Amino acid sequence: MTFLGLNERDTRFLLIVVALTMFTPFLLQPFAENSGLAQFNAGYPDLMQRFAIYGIFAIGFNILFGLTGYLSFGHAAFLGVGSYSAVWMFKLLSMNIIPAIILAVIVSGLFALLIGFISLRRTGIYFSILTLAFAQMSFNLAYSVLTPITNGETGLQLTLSDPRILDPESITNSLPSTSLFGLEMNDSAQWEVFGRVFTFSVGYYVCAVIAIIAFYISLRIFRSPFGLMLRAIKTNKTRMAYTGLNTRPYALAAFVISGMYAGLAGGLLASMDPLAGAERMQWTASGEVVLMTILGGAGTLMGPVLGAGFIKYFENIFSKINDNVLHGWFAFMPDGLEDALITLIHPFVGKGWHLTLGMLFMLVVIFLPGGLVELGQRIAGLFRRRKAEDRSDDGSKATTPAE
Amino acid sequence: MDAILLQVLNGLDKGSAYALIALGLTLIFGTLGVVNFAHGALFMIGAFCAVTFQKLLTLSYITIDETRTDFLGNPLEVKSPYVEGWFGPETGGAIIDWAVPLAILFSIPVMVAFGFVMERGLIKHFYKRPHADQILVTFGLAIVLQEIVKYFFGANPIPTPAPDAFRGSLDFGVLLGFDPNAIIYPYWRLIYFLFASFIIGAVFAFLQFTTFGMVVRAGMADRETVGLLGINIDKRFTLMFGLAAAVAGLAGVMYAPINSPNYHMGMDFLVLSFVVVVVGGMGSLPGAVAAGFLLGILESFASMNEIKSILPGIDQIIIYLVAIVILLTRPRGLLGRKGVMEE
Amino acid sequence: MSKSNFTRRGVLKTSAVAGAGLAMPTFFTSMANAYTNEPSGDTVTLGFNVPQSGPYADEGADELRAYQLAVKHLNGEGDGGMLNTFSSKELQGNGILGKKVAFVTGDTQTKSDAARASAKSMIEKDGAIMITGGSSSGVAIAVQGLCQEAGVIFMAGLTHSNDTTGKDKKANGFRHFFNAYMSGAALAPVLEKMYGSDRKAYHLTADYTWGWTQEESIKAATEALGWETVNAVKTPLAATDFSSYIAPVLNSGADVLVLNHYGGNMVNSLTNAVQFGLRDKQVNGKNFEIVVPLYSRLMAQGAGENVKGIFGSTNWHWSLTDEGSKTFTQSFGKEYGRPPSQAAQTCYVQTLLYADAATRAGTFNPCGIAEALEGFEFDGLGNGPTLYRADDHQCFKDVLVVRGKENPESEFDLLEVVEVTPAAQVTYPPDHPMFAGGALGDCNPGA
Amino acid sequence: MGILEVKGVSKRFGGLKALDDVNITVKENTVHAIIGPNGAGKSTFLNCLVGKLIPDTGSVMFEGQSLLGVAPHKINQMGISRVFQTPEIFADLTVFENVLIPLFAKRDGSYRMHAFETVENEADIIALAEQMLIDVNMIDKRHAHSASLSRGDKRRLEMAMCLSQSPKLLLLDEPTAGMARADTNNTIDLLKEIRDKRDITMAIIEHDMHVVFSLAERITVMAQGTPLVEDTPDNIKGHPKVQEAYLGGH
Repeated sequence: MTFLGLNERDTRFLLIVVALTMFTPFLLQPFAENSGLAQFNAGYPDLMQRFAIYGIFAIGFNILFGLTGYLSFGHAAFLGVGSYSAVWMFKLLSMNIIPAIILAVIVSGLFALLIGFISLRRTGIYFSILTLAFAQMSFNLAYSVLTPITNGETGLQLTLSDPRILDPESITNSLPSTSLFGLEMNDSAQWEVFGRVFTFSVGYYVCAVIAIIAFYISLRIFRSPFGLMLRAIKTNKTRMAYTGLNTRPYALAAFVISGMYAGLAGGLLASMDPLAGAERMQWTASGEVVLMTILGGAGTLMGPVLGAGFIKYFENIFSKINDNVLHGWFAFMPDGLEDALITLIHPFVGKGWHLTLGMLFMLVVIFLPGGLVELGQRIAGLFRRRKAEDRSDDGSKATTPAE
Repeated sequence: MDAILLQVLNGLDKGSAYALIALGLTLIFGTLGVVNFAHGALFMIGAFCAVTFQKLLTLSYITIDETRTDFLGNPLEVKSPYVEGWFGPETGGAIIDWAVPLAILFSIPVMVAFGFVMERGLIKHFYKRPHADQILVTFGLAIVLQEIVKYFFGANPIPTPAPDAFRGSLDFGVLLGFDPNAIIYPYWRLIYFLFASFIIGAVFAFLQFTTFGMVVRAGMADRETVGLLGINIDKRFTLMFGLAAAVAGLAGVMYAPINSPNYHMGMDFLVLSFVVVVVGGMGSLPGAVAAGFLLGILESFASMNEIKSILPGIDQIIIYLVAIVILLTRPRGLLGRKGVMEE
Repeated sequence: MSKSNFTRRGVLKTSAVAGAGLAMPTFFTSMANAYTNEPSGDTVTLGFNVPQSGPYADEGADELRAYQLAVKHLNGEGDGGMLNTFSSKELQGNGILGKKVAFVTGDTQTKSDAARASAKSMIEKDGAIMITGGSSSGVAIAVQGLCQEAGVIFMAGLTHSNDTTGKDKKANGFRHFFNAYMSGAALAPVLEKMYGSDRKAYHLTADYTWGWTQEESIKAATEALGWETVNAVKTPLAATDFSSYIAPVLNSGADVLVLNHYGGNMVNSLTNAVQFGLRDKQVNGKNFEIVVPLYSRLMAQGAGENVKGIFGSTNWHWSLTDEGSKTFTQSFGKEYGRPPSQAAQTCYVQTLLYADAATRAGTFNPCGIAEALEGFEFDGLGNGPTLYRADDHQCFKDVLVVRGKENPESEFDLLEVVEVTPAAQVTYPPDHPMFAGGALGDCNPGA
Repeated sequence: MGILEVKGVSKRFGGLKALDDVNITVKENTVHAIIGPNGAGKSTFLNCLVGKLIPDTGSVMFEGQSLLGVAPHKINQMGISRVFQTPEIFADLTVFENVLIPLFAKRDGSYRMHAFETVENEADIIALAEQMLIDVNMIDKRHAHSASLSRGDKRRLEMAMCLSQSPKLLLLDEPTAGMARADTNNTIDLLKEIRDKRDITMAIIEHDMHVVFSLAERITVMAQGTPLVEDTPDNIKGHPKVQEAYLGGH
């Protein structure tokens, strides 16, 4: 079975990814609404969209970092530029997300071409610092002197007085919402069954489809001769040069592609929620995508997506667990025990979510050198071994990497 | 002229903070080859050594003053430090006043021990891991340290003033024949500059003139060969890490009176210190120091009104702009060694 | 087409109309609510969105304390706090409209992106019907915009920029906190009295929108007194060391330094300025003075000794002696062992005002609540008689001019109130040029 | 007229004369070895050939084109492949991928970057890569992770990578350095096979006499940065100057 130029294994892999993405509204909503664990449900539109969008961002970053080994510390700049372009399209042209996303990808691609062309004159840490410097300059300027373009601290927002020349009927006394040919991004439907409420959001499915396409392209790049060349750059630049190849155009191509992925993610962020804030370009945001990729497993296909989901989950779910929620959970316990337990857990949740995240970073890197993907592999390996024990005739050794 | 001189002075001071932080970082990053994202946190912990020491000195017992009331209308609880009780208000007060300089003595063993534990417990296992893993683990550590400090000290800055004797500023301008108030400079910042120069000099001398320094420098160049000579290089690298932590910590202690310490001050300096180290050139101690002062002075110049009016926002980006220009004209920064972190 | 912008969980509605654009199978339920997150059970959920990480985390923590206290009082627990002094007597301590008040919390991280994500999760996941909180204007404006789009009410926390109820005002957003213009209007007369009308001012301004509006406001107010503005210099947000901005001040001919900084920026710039010995100097034959137009107790705590004798303005202070303030300070102090900050007071009051408006309107529909709040006059919440102006959703009330206390009695006793500037003196017409350029638009109930 | 002509090349480092008026001509389809004791200037010479160092004076011409200061990938495109002292392979990739890369790189000879278009003759390239591995006797290790290979296998792989591009000139920098005797002999056999089967010119920089005498057709002996003699292996063996250079030099 082959499909879209993929071999059998990759086809299966892609289909699994498609299935996971499509069923995300179910998978992320495992707990019943009235149970205490509902706090851990993540199946609401905004977070699902963020999973998909930051997944795209991380997939794109991985094309550069995972394949060529060039560690960019300024990728958030492209995300920010993409967001700003998209919001400007909403303000000036139309609330349709297609032109906004296209412009976001083009502008961030050009921006990446410029920065990549200069930064790729250096390798290693020198490259990283060059990209960091460009991104920080973008952030600092966007926050201050470029305020007429970026609206600085507040972030670029829609206003009632925007022209929106393609949809004049939208000029009313309330703000229009982003849409795809009339299908509004913040539309959603709910299905209540077994005490669980599943939300199917238009915005999420738009993000999901784009994420799958982005994933497919990344899969093709990984498997292509071009991808092979990129991996060759990572492992040995000297040999690469003595193979007759100039490494820079390859690295630059990878840089621009991953910059466009970032721009796509930025454009999508703005499409789901039409606001572009300068903080999206700060070094902490660039660092976040680096962490996502390493945490999930750099150079693997699925890792960065897992890493992105992991970090966004903690940011959005753990930060909301306050003492009140804790009391709700442990109310059944005797008072003394309840209070002791809450005192113990308190520093790690709510305002302490950073602490938990930091500790998990350390634990993952210490015990799972290959990132979260390695955890998946180990679990899969465990299952396979069991299966192999059950069926002694199954002699095939599982060596499929869980990319 | 006086305005330029003034900014040179400012730059030297800013630069000495940058240089001191970068010096510690380059010992770990440029020479041990560990991308240490927790270095800013070491600086922050140094500053909180001063805070902790100040808190220890001002540990107080409570007396009730019936004549006054607190915000709830209850009798006011008056706190008086034990130190003042033991040594009398005058001596005790002076000891508390000198908390920050005294905290230096307190911080050195704390920071060295901290460095040892960090290296033995964590970093040691990451020498041979990819840089990406080092980034993740040290970043995680930085967050954890920062959150621990936040848990105990809160997010608000905590004032740690310099001793009274060093408050106010020196009128340099008068010494040089300018108008009064043309070039003034706070005493504590002068002390910071002198202190930083002393520490930098001491670290250089230590690495240059002691056998320990020689072995470490040799080990940086070729770890295996030194290991073959039967020298226990691991132990020395641990010491080196302790040294780097102490340098970062001292930079933090002395910085506390300049700006009140808060839990995220490390992150504020982290990016900057990486830029300084890389602009200085990987693996070069003099490079890091030179870059620290250079960037400090240029940053000060960029904040002059005369320059800002021509190039608005230049002070926002000057450091990064200079970094880009230097890295493009000099492939390995100011004084970088070939082959360090270029892969 | 029935639309459900920002849906919520736990809603059991069977009278579903499938969206035509989506062509959904009939077992999907779509919202047939009158407005976003219409409460269906016996509780109503409020969303408290405050900074829990980053530099304003302590301020956020204090806001959260106030919210929790407000919820307690609304639900009839505790001593009832300012419910007893509030001029409107609608609230009975039985929740809001008979529904028990529940709440969710989130972390804004003082980033507009994160704040919006957090608010969205409260609206989409937890079914919050009102969002409140925040500690910076950027966040307030961003979240206010979101609430407008989502169709819920936003009760701003600490936000001081003119823009929040100026060019970025929204029909669903309400601000109790004062603003930069009011700071200027309140401070100027006091500054004139203390320092005379012949002064030369030098501004250092945080280089982002809040800083700019404050600089503009203070400049206008002081220049009207006859002060001259020698220079106004923008400082980068990320700056930690302000020495290179402060060093040239003395030689510029200025005799007053105005620090348009907040939070960590203010703590550092003030500390640096005092370090440089500016306050011991004489310029133009006068003592050199420093002014910090926007004060908060937490900042004063961070700057330590350096705030002594420095003038500024604040929204509220626990040492006020009116009934409302006294009751609130007592109630808060007994609960948490510390006096409330100005941010805490604003957040507490905003929650009460929301609850009261809902009660008076008899509905949770944001448009009903907005109508009830618009033009609402009240008293007994700590700032004297107050008006929620309909034109821009800004509260008009007395503004405090404060000074860093010379001999504090406790770690909380850092500011002393010098003057209570009456509301009339800080009121401006809705079309004042500093607030021009925006429109409230229509109230959005979301459905 | 040789394929590679080095004329009057000198190079100084500070006060040290590394190369002094070097003239060497490598003829087409010969195996030409350059030998000499440590410090004779062999490495400097090689670096001048591949554009890494620019000599102070003199010229280096390959098929009539100057190589001075030309970037490595351009030199490779002209038809010069290089085997390194420590095998430079793509250690993170499999053996088969290692051989694919140079083939993909060269393709029709244009060395263009291909990011998105499919490679037209992909099947041919794969077949060629397999043939290459058969030639160096490594086809059974095609799926192995190349970092895990023995030193000798790494050398074979590197050789296969170089040969797959059918270079006109193969530069070998101490190809047997650091190898066990058995690996050395294997490598010599492989090189002999290449010499006999292919139309290829080889220039070997080598320290090990055993390797040189079993392979080379011409030998240049270098000492103190300058060529002493150039002759056939048989004549070199008994040459007094060579004896002096090797024995007296140490």
